[in-house]
Amino acid sequence: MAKLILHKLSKDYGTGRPAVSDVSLTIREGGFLALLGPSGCGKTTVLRMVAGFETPSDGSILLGERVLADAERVVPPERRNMAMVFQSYALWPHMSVADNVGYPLKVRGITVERYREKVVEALKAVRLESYAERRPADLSGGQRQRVALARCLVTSPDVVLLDEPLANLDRHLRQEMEETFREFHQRSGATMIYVTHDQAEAMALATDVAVMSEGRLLQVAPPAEIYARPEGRLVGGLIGQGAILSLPAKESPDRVLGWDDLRAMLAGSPTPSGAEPRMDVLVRPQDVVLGGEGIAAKVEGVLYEGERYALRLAIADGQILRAYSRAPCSPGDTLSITITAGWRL
Amino acid sequence: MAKLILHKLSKDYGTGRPAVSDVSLTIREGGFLALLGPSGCGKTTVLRMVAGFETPSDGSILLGERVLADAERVVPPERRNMAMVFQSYALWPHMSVADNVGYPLKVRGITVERYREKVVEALKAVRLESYAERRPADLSGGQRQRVALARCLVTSPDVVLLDEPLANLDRHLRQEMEETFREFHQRSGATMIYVTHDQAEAMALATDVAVMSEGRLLQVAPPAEIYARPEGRLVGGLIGQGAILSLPAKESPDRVLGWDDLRAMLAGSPTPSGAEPRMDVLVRPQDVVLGGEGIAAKVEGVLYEGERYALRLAIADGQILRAYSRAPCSPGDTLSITITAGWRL
Amino acid sequence: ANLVLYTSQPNEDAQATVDGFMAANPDIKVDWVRDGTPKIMAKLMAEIEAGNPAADLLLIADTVTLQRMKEAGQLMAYRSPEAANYDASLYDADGAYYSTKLITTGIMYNTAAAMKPTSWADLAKPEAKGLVAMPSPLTSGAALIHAQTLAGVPSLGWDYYKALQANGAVAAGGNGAVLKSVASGEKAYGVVVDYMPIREKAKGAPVEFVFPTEGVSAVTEPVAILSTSKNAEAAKKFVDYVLSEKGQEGFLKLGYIPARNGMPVPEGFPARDTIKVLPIDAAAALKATEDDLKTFSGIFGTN
Amino acid sequence: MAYHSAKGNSQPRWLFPFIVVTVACLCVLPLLRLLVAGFSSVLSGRALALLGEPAVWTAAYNTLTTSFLGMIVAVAIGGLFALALTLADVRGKWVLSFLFMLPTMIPPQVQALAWVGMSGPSSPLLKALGLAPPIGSAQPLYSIGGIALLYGVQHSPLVYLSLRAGLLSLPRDGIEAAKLAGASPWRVLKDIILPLSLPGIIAGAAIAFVSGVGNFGIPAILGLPAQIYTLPTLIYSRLASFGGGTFGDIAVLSAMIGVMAVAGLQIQELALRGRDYRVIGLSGAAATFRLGRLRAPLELLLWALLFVMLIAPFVALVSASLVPAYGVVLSLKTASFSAYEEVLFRQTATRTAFGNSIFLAGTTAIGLLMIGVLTGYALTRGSRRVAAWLSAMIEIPYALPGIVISVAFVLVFAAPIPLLGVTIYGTIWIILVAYLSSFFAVGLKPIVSALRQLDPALEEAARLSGAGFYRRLFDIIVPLIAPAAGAAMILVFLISCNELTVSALLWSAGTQTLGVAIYNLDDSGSYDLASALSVLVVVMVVVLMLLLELMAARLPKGVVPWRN
Ligand SMILES: Nc1ncnc2c1ncn2[C@@H]1O[C@H](COP(=O)(O)OP(=O)(O)OP(=O)(O)O)[C@@H](O)[C@H]1O
Ligand SMILES: Nc1ncnc2c1ncn2[C@@H]1O[C@H](COP(=O)(O)OP(=O)(O)OP(=O)(O)O)[C@@H](O)[C@H]1O
Ligand SMILES: [Mg+2]
Ligand SMILES: [Mg+2]
Repeated sequence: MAKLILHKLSKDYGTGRPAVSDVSLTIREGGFLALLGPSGCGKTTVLRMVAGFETPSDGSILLGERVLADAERVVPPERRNMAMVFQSYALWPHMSVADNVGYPLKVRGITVERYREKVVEALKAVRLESYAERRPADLSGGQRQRVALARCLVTSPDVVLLDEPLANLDRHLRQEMEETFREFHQRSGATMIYVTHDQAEAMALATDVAVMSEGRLLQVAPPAEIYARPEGRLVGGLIGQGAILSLPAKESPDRVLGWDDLRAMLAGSPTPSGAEPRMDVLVRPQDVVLGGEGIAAKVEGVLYEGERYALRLAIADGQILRAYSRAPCSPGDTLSITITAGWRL
Repeated sequence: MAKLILHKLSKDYGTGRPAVSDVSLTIREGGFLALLGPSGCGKTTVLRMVAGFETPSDGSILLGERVLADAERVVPPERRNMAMVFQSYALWPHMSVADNVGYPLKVRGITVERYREKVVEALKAVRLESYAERRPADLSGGQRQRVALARCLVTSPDVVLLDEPLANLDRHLRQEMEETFREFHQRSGATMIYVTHDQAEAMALATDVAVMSEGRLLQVAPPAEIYARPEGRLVGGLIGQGAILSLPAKESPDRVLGWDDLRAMLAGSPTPSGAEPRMDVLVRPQDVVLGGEGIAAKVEGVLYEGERYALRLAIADGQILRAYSRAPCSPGDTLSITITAGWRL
Repeated sequence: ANLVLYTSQPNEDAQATVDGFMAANPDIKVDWVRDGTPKIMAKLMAEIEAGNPAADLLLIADTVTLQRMKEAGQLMAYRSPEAANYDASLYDADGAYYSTKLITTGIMYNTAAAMKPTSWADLAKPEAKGLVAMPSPLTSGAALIHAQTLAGVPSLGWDYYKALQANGAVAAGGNGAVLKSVASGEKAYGVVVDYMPIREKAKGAPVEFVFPTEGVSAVTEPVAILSTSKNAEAAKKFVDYVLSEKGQEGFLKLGYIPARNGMPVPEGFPARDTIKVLPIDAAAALKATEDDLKTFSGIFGTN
Repeated sequence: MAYHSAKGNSQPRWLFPFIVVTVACLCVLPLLRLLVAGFSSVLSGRALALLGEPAVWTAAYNTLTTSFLGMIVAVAIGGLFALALTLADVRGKWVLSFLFMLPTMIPPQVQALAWVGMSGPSSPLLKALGLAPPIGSAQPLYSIGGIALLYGVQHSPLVYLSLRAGLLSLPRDGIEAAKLAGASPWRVLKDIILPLSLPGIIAGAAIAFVSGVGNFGIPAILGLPAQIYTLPTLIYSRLASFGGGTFGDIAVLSAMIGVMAVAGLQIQELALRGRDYRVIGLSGAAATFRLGRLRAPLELLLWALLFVMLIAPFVALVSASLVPAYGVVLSLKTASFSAYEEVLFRQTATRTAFGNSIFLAGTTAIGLLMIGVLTGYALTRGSRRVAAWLSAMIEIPYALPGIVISVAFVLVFAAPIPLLGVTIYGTIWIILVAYLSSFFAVGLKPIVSALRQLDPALEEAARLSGAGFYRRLFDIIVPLIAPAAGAAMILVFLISCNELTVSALLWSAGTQTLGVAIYNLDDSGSYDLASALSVLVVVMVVVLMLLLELMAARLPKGVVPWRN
């Protein structure tokens, strides 16, 4: 195992818009990278290039010293010792669940007992022991996804590519599977790339989080870092449920803003004239405290989330904030809020 | 539009285990039912019976006075005026995105302008205007899901069936789509059944939440009700991120337990002997308050979630609790906790 | 309704015959269907089985088949005035069928072949080992008659066939296949009906035809009216026409030896009286057919 | 108002009865009539005597071995072309697959003769190389192996077409998943591609096998010289000696062929049973393999095969049409176009034959497309047991030699149809009906195998969109199985275009077909004319295929098999 290096990777399907452009990224040996980004931003395409299904239009991919793909040559997927969970599962309809899972082992040619043992183990890990003889067509969506998962983890690949592997699973299974990934990762030391739409998942699992948008890489950082210090509106908007306020620009070495700063800035801009320079400030809902003496905000929308209510609040100049409340409130109410922290993007 | 009634619905695929058994459920006119349950519990099967793809092994389905399916006869799907987002999307590979979306309109035979207008509108709603001429094979996973969504909402169906329609979308799009559903629901008054694994989604959208497990219906109630008053371990474990404690039974008319009750019960059972009667108490993480004088708990696991840390805590007798902490802490730390509320299951 | 003729004559010949007849009888229209004897018979038999035969007239290769039909009562007896000009052995005494021409079976050889055969016996010589092709009686009516004829010649008989078999001769397919096989040089010698190699030679093919010294067998391409014919009168006119001098001249022009007495032979043929035609009795031949086929198959290992 | 059905599927009520009636009329009725005709002799014990003849069993054995070996050759060649042209990055796919359609178009007897010519003492090729065997040498093609080889050559396009449709619906991601699992291209082929396209392979193999069982032209030319009889040639020779028991014999021999066909079908069913080929989710992205260094050798192999299968026989055909007599060496001096002149301008019959054959082939192809789609749908959606029975009934007429089918149809239709009082015997319609019966299986097989691979959710989504049976048939199902439907149509068209033995007994004045015309010319010794007409038929088919190519843009994707 070694570092996985993507160097100025681009892919154009010939549709006018490149699906991936100029992505450079290094995943350290045994790293666990979560790839986040809006639908259609090129995540799957990156995985497909790493796996070897698509030839990069430009750039190269290296695993340690070994060139996997560049302008001249491409190592075919079957020589890359990687494993992948496909977004579409890609199960083989003519094989039983057990055969699907065991196929990568069969190709590697191991003894019959070892084979059986490993397949059973993998099926246990995804709670499908009793479905071994079924055909994929007779499984539910989540069960299919779990078969794909088991197939991916049954061997000892150098690199594991996971394309939304838990999208169809319920919370319990999801947690269990996350646990399985974590264990697998620790045990095998494989480098993992994990595409997900679920930030919580990304934060919980990954050693690094990469955010893409429209084919470009916006930021790569460890989870706590990317949460605390997102770069740019896009990353800021994507990570955490924050709202972005546009406030009068203020020179300050510190990008973390406290209530005092924010209050001053909010007060300074009752009606933005457009001429003065402005800056974007990310405010996370947990940093919006209801009650206390602060500024007034009107409740625009209330969503029940079980644990709490997610509020959409409009402040004086019409900008929107998000906040949580454990007590129900109704649209139209006016609350007094303070903002304990903001982040200059 | 009228009430949708499932009466003692059962389905056995002949695998020994019935996929759905004895589900009775009434969805009021224009209701929005979220169907929750672990993978493989029979959610898709219920939808398929409502749509008319599977004949119930037993029981009947009524829309108002009209019998859709019972032992004798079945109204074929094309006469049911329903729409569905399939878990596998079921897009037609030979048609462009626009044709896929417009097909239900074309079948209904409307004027060309109306048709074009409606298709454009539907594509706009899912942010795919510029993909109208693509083939589904050239789309990303999330884009395909959105095409399926647009196709589902393009007509005015009486009943809309959504099988994990947002599983492959990022948070932003998800929120937008939720908004779209809500609007669509209000505008069309259609009865909707929504299968999801995401509780927050279910709580936010639905007028009623139904929880299934192993083919059986466990509980149906409005979101707040089911969150606050879950029935049984299964529902309790599934709704909210709560932990379930097994505590000495205590006669009490009130199922909501306060800290005083809980402290007494926890103190009363340092080592459960097994003989005494016990009861299950659901404790939600937001009700576990760190600090203050309470009982001791050891941190077993910490997961970073961005906004906060999710802790797994072990109390004196080894039982597990979940809690949130905004400050990081490490496994092995001992904390003092109080439990502000519990729910007797 | 039009007169319907089922025939096994080659296309052009059939067309020419019909054209000649229609020119002589402008008020009668003739539709004709042509196919190999086995197929045309299969068709006719199926029609008869279904109770609605379409044909009025038959003009096919051999008398044996017609003899069988006559015995089954499927042919109409008609005494044609033209019969007087024919040898009595060339028509049925009851008038069920009349021979129209002589098609003899002799020997052809590729001009590249080492030996120039002159008699049937030559084909059993070592020079011809493995080089002889002949049509199978199972496929060709003419070949069946040929086998039955030769078997009846004392100097040849079935022993001759055994000798041929031992000499590596093959019996397969029809006359056309033999022609191709010899013309292409795959085999050197073939047993074949006369007009084929004579015509091909005229077109430049490297083949020769000989009338062996022992004599040749002949089929006579008889014409007959079906008992079910709904156009009996017109059909009779057709029979009269083909037997008439005019009709016979037509065959002559096509390159066949006319059956009628006193007619010349086509170009490329020796004079009629130098061709020794070996005799055969249709009724006897018919009776022996099954046995003969078995004998033949026994020798050549076909079924 | 509400339309109710017991099963929840909305096949129109008439569909199943319609299928049953169609199958009964086209397939069961003629066969029954034949059996009835042969019944007396079957009863009289002649049948037993027949079955006691070792020759019959030898012929049956020969039929089985030649057809089976021929099937293997056809699957090997057709499979190679299908895989190479649909999955690999071979250059010149268009030309290769276009040309590969044509060997079916060369009449079997012509194909056989050309091969004999190519390898025999008179082979121009071998002569030129100085390798020609001496006159009279044994011809290696006159053997079981030779017959099988030519069956394979003749029938490989059938396999190609039916397999291609299956390969086109392979899910790309499934193949990718296998590659990533570490499987080499060969393993992917063996473990994923072949099993998933099994319905197509088996359908193609079955067509190839059954075509061999019923073939007459090839064993007639290659088998008879070596005394190798197959059931069709045996039947033919029985017909030649038309005795009292002929119908009985034909009925018994036909029954033997029928048993073979049904047994073949059973094996096919068995091979497909208990498996699932429904591709889950979206397919539509085609998989490709990069061949790298193997590409050039593979291309060479494909062209070499094409040369031997098509170009060499075709050249033989052309040269035969240019010389005045068989055996004359072609040179500038001997060459002449008089044969073409004769065929095109002097013989009115051949012009009628062109018209008749195009009409018959076109109508049969379109008719069987419609019947085939409906039947395929009913068969794949209905009960498996009934489906097996119906498929068997549909299969038998194709397996029977054309001459048997035509005898059966004469038996049925020679008399006016009861109740209606019209006679179709003697008109072109009886040939059409016989074609529909005879080629039903060819048209149906690719369609059934494509329907087997279809994800049911795609049709379900259409139903929920409100599309009734016809709507979704035209909008969803037919376009989705377009490659198979196109293959079926083209197969049927090609086969019926140069069909000979069915029409041989059914034609009458004015309704001769091209096959009949060629045969008659050939049979009466006009090889030059026969060859010229065969060349013209091939040219006509090429022209029709080019016309199809012009329309391709307006047809559903994949219908035209040489387009990618
Ligand atoms: N065609 C079938 N044949 C046999 N069993 C089936 C078939 N389809 C589904 N099942 C089984 O029925 C049960 C219920 O399946 P269903 O698809 O309804 O689950 P689900 O609740 O939708 O699950 P998921 O959330 O994973 O999609 C599962 O155990 C599944 O394996
Ligand atoms: N085969 C293809 N041909 C043309 N365009 C394609 C093809 N596959 C993907 N694209 C386009 O490339 C872009 C990136 O696609 P990709 O599948 O990588 O997105 P993604 O990030 O995985 O999205 P999602 O989260 O929705 O799965 C999309 O706009 C998509 O439409
Ligand atoms: Mg993706
Ligand atoms: Mg499901």
